[in-house]
Amino acid sequence: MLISDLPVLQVVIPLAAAPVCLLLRNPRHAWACALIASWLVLAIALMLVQRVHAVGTLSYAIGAWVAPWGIEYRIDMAGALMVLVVAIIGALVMPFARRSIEHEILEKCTGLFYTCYLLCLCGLLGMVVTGDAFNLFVFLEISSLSSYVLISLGSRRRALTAAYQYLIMGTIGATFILIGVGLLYMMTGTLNMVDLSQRLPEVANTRTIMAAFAFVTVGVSIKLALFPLHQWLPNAYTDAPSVVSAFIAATATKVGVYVLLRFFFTVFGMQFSFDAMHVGEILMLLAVAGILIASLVAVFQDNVKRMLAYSSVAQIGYIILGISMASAAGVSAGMIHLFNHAMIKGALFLAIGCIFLRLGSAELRDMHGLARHMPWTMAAFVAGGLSLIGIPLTSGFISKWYLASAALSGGYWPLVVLILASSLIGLIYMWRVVEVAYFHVPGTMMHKVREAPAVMLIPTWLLIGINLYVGMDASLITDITRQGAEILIGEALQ
Amino acid sequence: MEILIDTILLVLLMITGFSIVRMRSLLAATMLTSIYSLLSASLFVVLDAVDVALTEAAIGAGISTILLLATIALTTDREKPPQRTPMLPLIVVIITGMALIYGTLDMPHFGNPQAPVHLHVAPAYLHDTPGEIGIPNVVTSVLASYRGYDTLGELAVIFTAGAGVLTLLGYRTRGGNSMDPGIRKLLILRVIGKLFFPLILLFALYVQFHGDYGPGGGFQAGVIFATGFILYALAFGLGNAQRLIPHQLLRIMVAFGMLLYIGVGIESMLLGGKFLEYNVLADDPVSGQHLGIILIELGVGITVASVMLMIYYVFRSRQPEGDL
Amino acid sequence: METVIYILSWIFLLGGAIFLLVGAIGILRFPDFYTRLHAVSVCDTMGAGLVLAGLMLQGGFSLVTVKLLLIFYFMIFTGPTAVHALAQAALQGKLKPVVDEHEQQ
Amino acid sequence: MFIAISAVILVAIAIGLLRAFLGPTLYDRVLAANMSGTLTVLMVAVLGFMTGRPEFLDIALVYVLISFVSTIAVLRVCGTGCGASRDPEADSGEG
Repeated sequence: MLISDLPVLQVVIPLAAAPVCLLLRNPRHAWACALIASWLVLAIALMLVQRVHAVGTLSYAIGAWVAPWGIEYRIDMAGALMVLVVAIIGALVMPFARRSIEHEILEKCTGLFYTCYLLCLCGLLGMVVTGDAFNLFVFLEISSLSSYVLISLGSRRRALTAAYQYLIMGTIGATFILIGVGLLYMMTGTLNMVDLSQRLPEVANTRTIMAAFAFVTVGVSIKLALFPLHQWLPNAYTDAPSVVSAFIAATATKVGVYVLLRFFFTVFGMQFSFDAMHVGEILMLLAVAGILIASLVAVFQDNVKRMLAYSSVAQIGYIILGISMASAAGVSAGMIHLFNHAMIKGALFLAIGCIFLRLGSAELRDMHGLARHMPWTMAAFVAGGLSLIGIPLTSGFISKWYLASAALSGGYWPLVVLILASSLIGLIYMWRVVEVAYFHVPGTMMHKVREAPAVMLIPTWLLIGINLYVGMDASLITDITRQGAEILIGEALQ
Repeated sequence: MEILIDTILLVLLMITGFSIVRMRSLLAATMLTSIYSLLSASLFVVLDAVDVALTEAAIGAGISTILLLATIALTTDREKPPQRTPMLPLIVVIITGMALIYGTLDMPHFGNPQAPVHLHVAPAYLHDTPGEIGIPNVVTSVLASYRGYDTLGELAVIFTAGAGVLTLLGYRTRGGNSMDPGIRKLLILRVIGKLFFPLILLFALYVQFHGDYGPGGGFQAGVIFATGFILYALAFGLGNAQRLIPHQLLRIMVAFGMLLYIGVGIESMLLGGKFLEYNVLADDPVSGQHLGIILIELGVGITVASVMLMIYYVFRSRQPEGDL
Repeated sequence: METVIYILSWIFLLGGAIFLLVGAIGILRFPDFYTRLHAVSVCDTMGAGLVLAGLMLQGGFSLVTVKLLLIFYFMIFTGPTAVHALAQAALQGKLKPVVDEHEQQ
Repeated sequence: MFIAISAVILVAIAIGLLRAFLGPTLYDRVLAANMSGTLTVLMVAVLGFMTGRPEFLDIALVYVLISFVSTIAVLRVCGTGCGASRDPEADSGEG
């Protein structure tokens, strides 16, 4: 049962753990159940990466019905990397969650919180590993619905509004994706992605397929918060419980990017997406605008979570920038940044979670002199911040380096200037936090503040550790992303 | 001639849609939504999509109307007039509509047998179902077996919705008033309710287990089950309905249905097959398929029914007065 | 015999259709809610009954006829109950019937 | 012939819809919805005969049961409580 069934177990374990969590009356038990499930998921993800590395793309026919008649799970190197990202964040967030959730959420909701968390995890993993366009939509729905609930559990009432906003935008996005998939089915008679890619070229010139492409692109772009469609993101990240901010910021948008990659390269093919539909130019324009504008907006935020949220919009811009170059180097750079940014943002939001536990606020004005009372947390925050800016020896530097070199080799030298400039802006907004926390005199309320508990610091530092490790030895991750990008582009060239 | 009926129905649908948008009274809009689903269900009937029509009838006209009403009862039935003219949404809607129309321009004509949909996967389903699955209703064989994993996903969506509503609204236990005075007056309703309650449940069982042969299956049956219990709650009061099916039991059943479905998948893996490969469940593949489909449909039915009823309980338990 | 049944079924169906139409016109033209209730009753009883009876004759002795009978059976219970509950709710909701002015005096 | 019957039913549904749009009270709309439900049941039954697929009657059966429950739900959930006794003009919907 074991080795060959890994792809499906990956998704089924959290899916099965969710109803079990619902049955457990004691919140501690529910937490334990979620913890075990997410660690199992991480173990499976590691095995999957190893297996994909060894034998190449894995395919799993669910119900033993061969694709395109049945649903296929398909994991190549890019998919394995995404699974790893989601699994790492999921596994590290859970030990962190118990204290943080006890602090931020009503006790009667705690058990249900873990149910929704597991469903969200399951949905995100399902979106990554599936090789079927409609199945992707189904898991998108699971992950979206559960993330609306997770966000709305934030301690302030505003969380409800934020979740509602996200719900409206997310539903529009999901509907667009569904319409797109429906149109694709209409013209090809199949839902399997590989099968679609083989049957699409025949009908690629029809207006129906163009409409389908537009719907899918816009729908996924809402999900991944591409620049003008990002309005839901800042509120959602700010008002959600800390754990949820960390989990969703690090995974949901990244999975969105991955889905976009899948559609552009695997389903529609590079030729159609970039040459016929000129999506590369549009994406590049939006990415540049997003990087600049969102970074600038981030500078003026007084709530650290909101600041990080705007920075996320900018960072998504970087990832999209890499993809929009439509070259192996560009896509690979985009994926490196995807991995790195997931780790960085996860770490930063977890650090903010520690601060929120002790301060009950994420406002800049409450953080005066915080570094003296929470040295480890602030150190983690600074390390994450340095990585976000892209200082050498951090993972952020690696991704910007690859991005810049991809831009240079593609002949887009102004983009290099843009990357440098926006890094400087990043420095400004990170510095605002550092200044307040390290160089300001602590307020009177500060005396009571203690360092965050070890269960919360260790996951944070583990993520920081991954960042620093990648910063020093990036060969593993660049290896994986290069393979992933080559498979994507290779599939597109066929 | 069927084209004519299609067209008339579509026009009626469009008019209904527009007037729903125009309505300021949310109750009136809800009534029109119910009519809208009735019309679209008739359209599905004309188009020969019987399973879809049954689902639309059970869900659109039944449970979603009831849940909308329960929401209105908790909030308000007047839509607030918008502060400013909603230009941006209007533009988005217009662009979307234009894109949709643009997309239809190159579509194969309605009913064209050469359309790609009819040439690739679908013929194989039609051809292989008798031999591989052995049930007459191909829709069920696709939903429950060929693409059974999607159905599991959809069930998980419903499960998520239930868990979400429970998380957000929470369940309030009510004082033990057996029957409020409002109900005592409705003698006729109670008599009819008593008469119909078992009939609806019986019919739900029929839909549940007849899904292999005709339109129906777990989703529709689950919704009809829930509707039956809601009728009971309407006629005899929420307190009595909760005595019949306590909230705790519902919670267990919600989880049980999901676990049953996943369990069938795991079991087939343990027996050496793939996830949800029903062939290995019995000695010969076809009866294995039969067994698998019946079990997973049961799981679907249980979870859907209990999620719907749970959502209804949660909504109604927040009602301030005793008038339930 | 077959022809008789056939013709009879069409008479029923047509009769039902006429009653449905009459009921529909009634719900549009009658002046207030309470009078419109009557129009709906025409649809629910005679209209539906005749159409279903016509269909039953078409179906002959089969499961179809049983189902039609079931539908008819449900309708004659649900229709009046719904209308009754509606009327009662309207009365409780203080909806005044439109009354002729002569009688008011 | 079935066509003629279903055409008549469609016309009746259209008239019912008109009443549902016009209101003026909630009860009128519920009444119209209820009547449309009945008519749809008949329509589905007739269509089943027209296309020679009598299993359509299952759907008609679902309709009868479901639309009854939802009519009752309107009256029990919202009937006397919210907005029912409102001024006819205010409830006309064309706001």
